[in-house]
Amino acid sequence: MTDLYFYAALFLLANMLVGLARALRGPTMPDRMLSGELMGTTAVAVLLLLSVATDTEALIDVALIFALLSVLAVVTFVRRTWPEPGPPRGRRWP
Amino acid sequence: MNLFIDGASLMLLVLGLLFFLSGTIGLLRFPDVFTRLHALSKTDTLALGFISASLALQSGSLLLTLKLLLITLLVMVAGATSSSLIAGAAIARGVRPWQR
Amino acid sequence: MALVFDALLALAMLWLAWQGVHAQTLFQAVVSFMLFGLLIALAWVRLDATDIALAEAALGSGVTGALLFAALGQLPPEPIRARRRTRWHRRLLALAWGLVLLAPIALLLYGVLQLEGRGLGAEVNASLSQANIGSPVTAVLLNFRAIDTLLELVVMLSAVVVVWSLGATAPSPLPWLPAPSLPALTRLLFPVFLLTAGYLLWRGEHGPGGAFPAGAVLAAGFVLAILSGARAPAPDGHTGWRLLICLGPLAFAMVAGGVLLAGYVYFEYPPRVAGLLMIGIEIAAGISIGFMLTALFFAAERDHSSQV
Amino acid sequence: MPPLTSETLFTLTAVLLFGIGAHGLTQTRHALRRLLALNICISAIFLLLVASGKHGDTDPVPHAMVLTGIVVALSTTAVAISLIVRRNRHRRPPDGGLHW
Repeated sequence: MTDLYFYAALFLLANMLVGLARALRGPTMPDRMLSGELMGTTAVAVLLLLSVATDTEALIDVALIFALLSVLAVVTFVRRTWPEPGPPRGRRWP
Repeated sequence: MNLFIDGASLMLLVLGLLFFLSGTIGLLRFPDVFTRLHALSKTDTLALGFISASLALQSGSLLLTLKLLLITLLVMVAGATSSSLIAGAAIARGVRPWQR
Repeated sequence: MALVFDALLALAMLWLAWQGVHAQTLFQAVVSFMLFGLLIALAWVRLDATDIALAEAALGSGVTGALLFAALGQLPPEPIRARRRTRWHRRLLALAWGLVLLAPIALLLYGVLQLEGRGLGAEVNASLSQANIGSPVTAVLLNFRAIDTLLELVVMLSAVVVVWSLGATAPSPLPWLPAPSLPALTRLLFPVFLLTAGYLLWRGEHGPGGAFPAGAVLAAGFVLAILSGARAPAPDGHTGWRLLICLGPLAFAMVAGGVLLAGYVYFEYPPRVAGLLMIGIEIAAGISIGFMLTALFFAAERDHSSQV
Repeated sequence: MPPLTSETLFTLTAVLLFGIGAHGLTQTRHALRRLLALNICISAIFLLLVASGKHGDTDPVPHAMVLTGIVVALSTTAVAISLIVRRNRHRRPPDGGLHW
């Protein structure tokens, strides 16, 4: 069973690296952020699987930190890197 | 009974992996940021839920199960909010949604 | 099997590092660098260094990434001149230099791989009982090499002082809050951040954890709260902030001086209270690291209490 | 020749990473890129320290050193970022210019 978890982690790592192509291609900034989101969630899953595969409970704490701090990146991006110019005035999205 | 739990756990694990795969395919193949968001955030959250459910079935310790539950809930809440933030920011900065 | 995983990880790290330097735009470079930090945390996990993985996830990838993102919002677009392609003879020269430098590096690498050291693990484990603490890494940080950790706190404190003395550059942007979901998220998550920081402090005694990851999680909570509209006094020049920021180094130095007055050697904890003293230092350090990191994040902004 | 294990692999990776960082440090112009390159160099050194020093059971001393190093690197990065921001402040176009 533990071998199986390791294979699953390997599959997820490969999956995550394929998803990196979106960070490379873009084209807009939120697209690249999305790729980061994918990697964050997948890293949490990889850590959970590795924690069971290698029987190290502390890895769950690392996963917890990843899950918590992934919000920080997105919020900083939205509020500081790519902030809106102001409240939308009369612009109605179709 | 044990066999049943093992089988369920295995099934959940495979489901989780498949959902992760479909999220990545959506991220790569969909035409604009909003559709990609839609593909990615839902499937990945669900996939993580499946995987931690699969692990929780095998864990046998209450603390571990609670931690897995906490992480899943965190990712769920954080994923949903950050998707809506990214989409809102994209609209406010004038990214046009894809139209056929 | 494990080797396939590691090789894939290593290749991805190399590629992201390259992207982190040479990507087309600054934003791409910063995103790649953050993802590089994420992968290197996985590499620490593969090397059985869970402590470092924890610190890397919290500080190296999380807080550094947020600092870089915040800086990007204040930087002008990169001038085209900076991205100009270099001339061919300069490339040739660089290649030659690289080859010249490669020889000693290869030699050193060969030497490193031949090393037959056994490390200090046995010694540390042998004296762990004297330290009255369960985790070997925490014992090294807070007992055997405590002065390093004190100076590390002082380094961070001086970083805060330097950044403050440079003065603010911009008023905090954005009075307008984009989404109602953000304050709701913060109200929901802030207790979780506090709880996790406390848990990591408690874990640090007998496993991976400790003041630095805990402080980073605390800081992430504060930054999230302020970015989503919570009112806080500007860190620069506020007495309460200054006190909280100095708390960790002060407590540490007072313990070190106190044992000196009590007739021990500098930083030699009396065995009966060693565990207690270290927990006290850990808590004080964790709190002040949290406030220091928050101060570093908001240092460039003039005042975010009146706006936001 | 030492056997190809995970430790050897990561030692090799660390050397290559340092090469990438050093190359970036000398071959890029923008200060932020140089800062990122410097940080990659620092990470490479940490990786080398832990990966090459790992023989069998884990050794807490390099781990503690690297933990200290991460914090110092973070502090210097924060100072460098604020210097870079201050140096480029007056070059910012008035419209915000949020399109790198």
